[in-house]
Amino acid sequence: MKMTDPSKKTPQGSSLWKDARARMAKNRFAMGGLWVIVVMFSLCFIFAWFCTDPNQVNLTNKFAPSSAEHWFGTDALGRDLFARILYGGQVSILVGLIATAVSVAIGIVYGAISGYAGGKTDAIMMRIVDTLLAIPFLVLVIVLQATLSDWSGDVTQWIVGNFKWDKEFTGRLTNVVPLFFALGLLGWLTLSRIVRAQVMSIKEREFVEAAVALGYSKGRILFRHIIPNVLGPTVVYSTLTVPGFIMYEAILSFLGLGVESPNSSWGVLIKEGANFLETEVQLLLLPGLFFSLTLFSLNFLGDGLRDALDVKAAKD
Amino acid sequence: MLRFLTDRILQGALVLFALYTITFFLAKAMPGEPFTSEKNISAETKANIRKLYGLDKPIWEQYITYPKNIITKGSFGISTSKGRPVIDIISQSFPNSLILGLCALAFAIGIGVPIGVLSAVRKNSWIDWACMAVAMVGICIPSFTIGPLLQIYVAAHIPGLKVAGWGNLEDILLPSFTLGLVSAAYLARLTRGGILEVLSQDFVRTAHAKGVSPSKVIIKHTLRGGLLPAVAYLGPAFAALISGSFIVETIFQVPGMGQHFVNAATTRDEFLLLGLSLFFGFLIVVMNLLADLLTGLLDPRVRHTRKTD
Amino acid sequence: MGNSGEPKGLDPHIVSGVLESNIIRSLFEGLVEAHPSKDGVAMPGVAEKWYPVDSKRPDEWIFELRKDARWSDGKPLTADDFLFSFRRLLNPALASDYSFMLYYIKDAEFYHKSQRTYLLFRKDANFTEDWWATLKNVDFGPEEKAEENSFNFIGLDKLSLSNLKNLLEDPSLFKWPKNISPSVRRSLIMKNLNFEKKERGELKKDELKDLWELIDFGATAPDKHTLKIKLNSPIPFLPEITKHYTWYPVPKHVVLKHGNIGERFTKWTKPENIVGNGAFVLKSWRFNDHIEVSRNNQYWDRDNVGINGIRFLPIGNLYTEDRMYFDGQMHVTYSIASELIEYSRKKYPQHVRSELYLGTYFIRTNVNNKPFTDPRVRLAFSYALNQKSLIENVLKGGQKPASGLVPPFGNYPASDTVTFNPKLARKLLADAGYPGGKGLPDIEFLTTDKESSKVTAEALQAMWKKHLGATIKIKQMEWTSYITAMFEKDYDLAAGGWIGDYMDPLTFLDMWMKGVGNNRTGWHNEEFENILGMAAQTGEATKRYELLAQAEALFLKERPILPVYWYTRNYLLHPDVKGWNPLLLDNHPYKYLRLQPDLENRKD
Amino acid sequence: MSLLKIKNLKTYFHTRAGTNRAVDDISFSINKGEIVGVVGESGSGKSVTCHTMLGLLPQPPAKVEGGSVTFDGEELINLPHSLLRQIRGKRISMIFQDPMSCLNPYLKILDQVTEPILIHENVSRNKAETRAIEMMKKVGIRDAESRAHSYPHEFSGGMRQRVMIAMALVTKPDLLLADEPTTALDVTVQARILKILSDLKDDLGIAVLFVTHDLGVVADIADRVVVMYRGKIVEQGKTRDIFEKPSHPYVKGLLACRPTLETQYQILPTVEDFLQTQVEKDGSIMLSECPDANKRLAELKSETKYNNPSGDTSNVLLQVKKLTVHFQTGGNFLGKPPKIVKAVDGVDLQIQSGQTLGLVGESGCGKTTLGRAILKLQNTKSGSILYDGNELSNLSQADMLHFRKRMQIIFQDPYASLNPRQTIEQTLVEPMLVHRIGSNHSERKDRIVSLLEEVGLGAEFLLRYPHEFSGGQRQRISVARALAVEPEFIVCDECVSAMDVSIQAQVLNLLRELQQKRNLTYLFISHDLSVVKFMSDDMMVMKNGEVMENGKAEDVYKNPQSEYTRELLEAIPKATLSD
Repeated sequence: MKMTDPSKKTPQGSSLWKDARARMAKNRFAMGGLWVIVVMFSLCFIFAWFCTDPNQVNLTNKFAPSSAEHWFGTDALGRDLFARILYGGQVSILVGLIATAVSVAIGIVYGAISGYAGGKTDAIMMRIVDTLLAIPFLVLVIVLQATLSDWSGDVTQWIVGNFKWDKEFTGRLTNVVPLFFALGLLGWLTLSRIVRAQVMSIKEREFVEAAVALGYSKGRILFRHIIPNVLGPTVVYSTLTVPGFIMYEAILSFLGLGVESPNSSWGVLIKEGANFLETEVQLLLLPGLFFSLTLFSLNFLGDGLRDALDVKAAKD
Repeated sequence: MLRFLTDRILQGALVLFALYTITFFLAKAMPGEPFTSEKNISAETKANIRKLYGLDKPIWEQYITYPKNIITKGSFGISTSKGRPVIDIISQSFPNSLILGLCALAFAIGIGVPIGVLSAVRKNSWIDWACMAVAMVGICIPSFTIGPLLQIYVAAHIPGLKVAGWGNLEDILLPSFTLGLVSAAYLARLTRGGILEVLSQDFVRTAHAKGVSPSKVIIKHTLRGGLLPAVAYLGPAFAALISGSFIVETIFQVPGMGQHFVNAATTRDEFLLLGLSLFFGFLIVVMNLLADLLTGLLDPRVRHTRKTD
Repeated sequence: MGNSGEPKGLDPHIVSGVLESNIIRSLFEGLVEAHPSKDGVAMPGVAEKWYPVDSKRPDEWIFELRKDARWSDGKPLTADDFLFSFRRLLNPALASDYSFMLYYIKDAEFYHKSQRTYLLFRKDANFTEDWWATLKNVDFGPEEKAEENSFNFIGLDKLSLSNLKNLLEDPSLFKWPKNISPSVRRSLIMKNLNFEKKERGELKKDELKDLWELIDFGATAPDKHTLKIKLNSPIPFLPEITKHYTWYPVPKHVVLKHGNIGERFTKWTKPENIVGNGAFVLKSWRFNDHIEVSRNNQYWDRDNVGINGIRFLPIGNLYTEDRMYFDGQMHVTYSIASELIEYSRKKYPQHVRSELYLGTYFIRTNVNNKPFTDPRVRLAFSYALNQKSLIENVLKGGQKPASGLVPPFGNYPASDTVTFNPKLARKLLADAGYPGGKGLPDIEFLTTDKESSKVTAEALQAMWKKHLGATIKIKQMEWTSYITAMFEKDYDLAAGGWIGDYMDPLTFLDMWMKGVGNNRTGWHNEEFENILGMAAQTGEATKRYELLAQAEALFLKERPILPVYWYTRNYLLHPDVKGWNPLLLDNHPYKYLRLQPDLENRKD
Repeated sequence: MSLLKIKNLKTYFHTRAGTNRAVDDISFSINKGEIVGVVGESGSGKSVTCHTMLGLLPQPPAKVEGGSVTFDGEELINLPHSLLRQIRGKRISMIFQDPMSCLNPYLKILDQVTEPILIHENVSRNKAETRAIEMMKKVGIRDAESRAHSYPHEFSGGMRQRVMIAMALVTKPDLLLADEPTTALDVTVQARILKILSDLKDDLGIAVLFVTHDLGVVADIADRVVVMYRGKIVEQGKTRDIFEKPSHPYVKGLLACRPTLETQYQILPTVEDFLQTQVEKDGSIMLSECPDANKRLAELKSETKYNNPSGDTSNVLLQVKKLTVHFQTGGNFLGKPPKIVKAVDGVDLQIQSGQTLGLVGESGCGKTTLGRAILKLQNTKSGSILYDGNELSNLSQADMLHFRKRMQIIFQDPYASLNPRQTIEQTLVEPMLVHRIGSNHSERKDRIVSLLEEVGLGAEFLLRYPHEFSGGQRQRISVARALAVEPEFIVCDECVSAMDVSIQAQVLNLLRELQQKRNLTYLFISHDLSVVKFMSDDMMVMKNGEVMENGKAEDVYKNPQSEYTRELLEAIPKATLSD
């Protein structure tokens, strides 16, 4: 007895992701954000290679106004600001995204486990978070700096030695690794709390019990059934953490973790630019513009993604 | 209640101890020592001064001594960089940070919550967009940029408003604003989310059916539930606020506690460091506890009891 | 008045920083005082008159103290207070950073380092000269290098009675210098042992007498108002040294009221207790907020004190400080942020001060690390520095290109060997085997975490790349890590600098001798040290300067450090403030300051 | 003259999926002091009608395309909200289906009941409160004074609904819109609520618009009935007429497909047996009567009771002895001392394979807990669960995994019990993967397709997500999921309770059919006696965790032993008035 439920008409062959894409496409802000980000990426990672050396010091031509060869003018050492912003973008975008990814990964898993296990486990895990929250971050960084900076040097040597990579590039890479380490350690704490709260409510839902009844393993239930359902809010929160990471990177760089001068990053540019407020505002404004533009777009994209993934919202 | 409290207090104690242990060994792991200086200090002097601070003892002994002194003498040691008891430093700087933090919190709530509510009520309108954009700005602009901007473009032009300094009431204005901005932004977002969640629930429709005016629906029926996520966030956030911020304090010349975290670290002032992080840890534990209690007050439903049928 | 940070304390014997000294100078007064406008000229302080006993060989000085010198609590200030202060500063238990400032006084060093063994032996008649000679260079003090808690680590001089007994049983517990025979070794132990037994064997730890009785201290007080100071060697510039706050007197009666002489953490410097002899007294102290001093009515020269008080603000953030100044919140800033110098020059021309300062910014080279083992490389790197361009384009503070190590002052013949000469630089580098920088390893340039030092480093980096083709990796570190790294010689190049403690070339030269804590380059040189030794023994000023200049020349020929520029102090000074004149040591005596009457109500 | 008059009302929803004519040109009216029942399945537009009157619909997507609603001579459509608010809660009140979610969990009961008075009349708070409490007493809330100060979650479902009613009536409105007020309640509670409503109608003289999907309910109280189907009114008239000689095939269907205690059918007739629908190009629908409806009905009736392998207790599949489950509830972290609830208290039961044990009881009686306990989804305190000779009660979750394959459960709410982020294919493949059924993907896929067809769905649904299905379809999917592991024993936990009668009939039939085909054994849990009777061979009545009565289903109905069972039977609304 084939059943045709006339009261509902079901859209043919649609799928979550298809819907999501469709809804995204309808969301003006999200699409706008997407485009800005695409542009940013292509600027920083492609266009950058074609513009002048960002570290070319020219002391006689410092604070030059924008001109044909220096679009954004030059900085305190007469280096091309535009080039520096683009190259800085490489670092900052990577830092922002990777650090976020790392902390999100840890945060979700940790928070999910804590929330799902509940009871004692939960209490212990959350108290651990409290503890980590209270650890003086700077101290951690100094220790890391002391221990990891030599390490990164060795690694660079090793890679260059064995794989014949470009020394410059490798150096930049290995320098940033301890940074991610530090940021990752820091970033996931608050997130895990949020995820935990989400999971707490999700795990009461019947489909979780159904999964138990079907004899699924705890891991499977956690990763296949619970976590996918908490992604939405998590996405939004994590977009909020990106700026924090990028700014931390700046502070860490000054402590010797992260980008090695003369190379730069948005955070560093902004931090340095802030000192020229009275005199050369553009040194703050221009990098600041790129920075916040990217984050805005990222944020709207995040929101869009959340709404797009939200099945309930999709219902009508 | 009692049982719950005792549990949490016990856990808190454990947290603090773990925190102490980690911080202690981290501090030891830092390169250099409290008396490292560019001045030319003789080995004798160093040896003597180490003895003075009990740093000549073997590590494990130091590890035991510190908490012992806290419990027995109530002493957190003497700061090697400031040459005065750690207790003094905290007790003299914390009140300032507390005031600053409270004002910052006031700003955060006063700005964040209304914005959040507004954009939730006007979801997907341009108002919503604008509010969230503002929030985003708050999150994007780091305090070491906001601070100077305020100094140059606000303080310098308004007579009676000092660029920096601490003492008169109006001096609190700028720093607390700077400090509160980020939290305000987060609050705005969280509130928005929370309110939207509640607005989608049936009892809101009931309220409308009763003929409750929209504004009243928000204030009386949705706000309470909508604030829950914000409250959860405020716990640790508040602890962070009142424990001071290095950047804000140095920019606005506030004699707060935040700068000591940094100075203690850079001068290898382990006693101050331990004292501070223990204190901060204590704050976090308490705040989380308060946040949980507050949640309980806001949400009368028992946290979760399995429905029998 | 901006003062950069919160002082560690106000005890002249414990603090060691510039910002503390700024406050202490207002609360205390030394034997002689700085002249408001002339460097190297002493004005009467607590002492009315001072003169060497023998002007040919100025190794003994008389200071005649004024009768009307009082402490701020009204008690008279006598020579005894000075003797007490000296003894306190030198007391090992006090562990003062700056005790070495008194080492010029006879026997001061032995006491401070409590070199028991030496003191026990030096009077010993049946101790023949040659033993004497061998022993003299042996340090029985604690060796940091030695393993934890070994006898060497504690130091023979510091061994307790019980330790000594054990040592007597088994002399091998202490690693003895080669050239000491078992018999000498035994007598060394015995003497120490007996001393411990006799002098303080049965006493309890806290009442242990220190070695004061053993020494005959250079400073004495023939009468209440005369101070006689015998030095180890002739020092024509002793008055200059006594300007330093370590030589200031502390009120014996107050200090002892709050604890005994060797106690570091006593309450005598607490605002409610502190008593000084300076032109001002402490009025209020809000932690990390401000310290305020006001007129001292007990001060002998009270009628000539021009201002009612000073408020010291611990402003760490340069930009904040400058903005506060522009906002009219203060009269004097501690300094100007380099980004703001030009701006200030434009907007507040008559406020900006850039004055030469007795200090040198230089770059240490680690002479144990390739490539800086080779003097030619060091010279090459030095010649490649375009000091002028750096100063004009980056620092903008009117600093002077350092043509030598010692900044020019007085009639000391400043060196002019350090110059910018890229050609020569390249040649030298080529000679050293690195033509055009080929073969140079990556060089690590250590610097601090300040923005300013970052910019400078980047500029230098660029210069070396341009002129020598060297790849420099800048390594920023937070202060203590940076110092530690230098101590452990974990660097190739390291930014550094030195501010003179007193008006004499020696303060820039003696730190490069072997084993001196501040050397940190691993460089040392017999000849250099001999010359300094000779200089130390000559009383005659010009002759002495020649020797020092000779030493400097030698040093620069080797060039273990690359002098970059001579410091200037850039700060903002309100025109209302009168009587504030450039001083190389920046130790402005506050009592000569005046304020326009119509601005009297505004405090510094 | 009629109090409320609805003429040609049209309310459409404009969504991405297209325009949904929720209410399509309907007209009816209510007179003072009259109870009108509006009957229809979910999606028939009955609730939308109510919401439209009070302007409670979210606009967009909803839009009133035409028609008028005049209340006491005043046009409500497009009435400015400020004015509308004066009517809402004052002259027209409304109560909703789910008292759980419709009361504000953050506010005290008293505040919520008092609120309408304070809004609409300027009386002192005290006055308002006393009136509120009076009204609460009226609707049968015992010691209202004290309970008024507690929060909704401290009330049972029935009590909540009473609070809702009190809240609605406290302002003495002229018209009460009751939107499925009893659907979520137990029969006995429902009976009481209905009583209260009809009483109140009499002494307050209010008119009631009673919206429900259950004909049976209105039979008792409504003066007139309006039957809606897909946004249209298919039939309206005096209640008696409707029940005795329904003219429209849909109504006939509705009456027929609802299992009653008297039902003889082995397979329930469905609406489709009576009603043909074809959707025209323009989206409008043609309804027409099946020519051979009566014939079909006859053959269903005549169908002989299929042979259950009953009687021989030799192959007892499940044997439960002295099973006890305790809960700690109310363990409030703000210090309320937790109290022990004996959810299941020493229950014995046994089921032969291939048979169905019906488990009846009201909410809170522990039937669901019992079901969960048997599947070890719930930790038991004591007692033994003997499944096919294996003792389960002391098994760890890990050991239990083997039995998970053989024992399955179908939950009440198919939407909640399906993972919204998984396609139907994923949902169905996963259990097979876990239990290593099917060697490769294609094989599993084939199985799924056949499964779907078995439960009456097509392969084209594989790539869709739960939210794209209707309630009935979802329940079929969860049935399919349960079957995916090829179990022999299934616990059906209220699995049709949330459904419209027509769909309920289909699902019940499906379950039966499957039982025969696969020789399944059911533990069929429900609060609806008639459904249980239809489904089960043996049945068992629970109350407060204890067994009141059990035996052959027929016997239990014929002559119930326990007082409680009798009470339950009483409470069941008669589907027909005649007998």
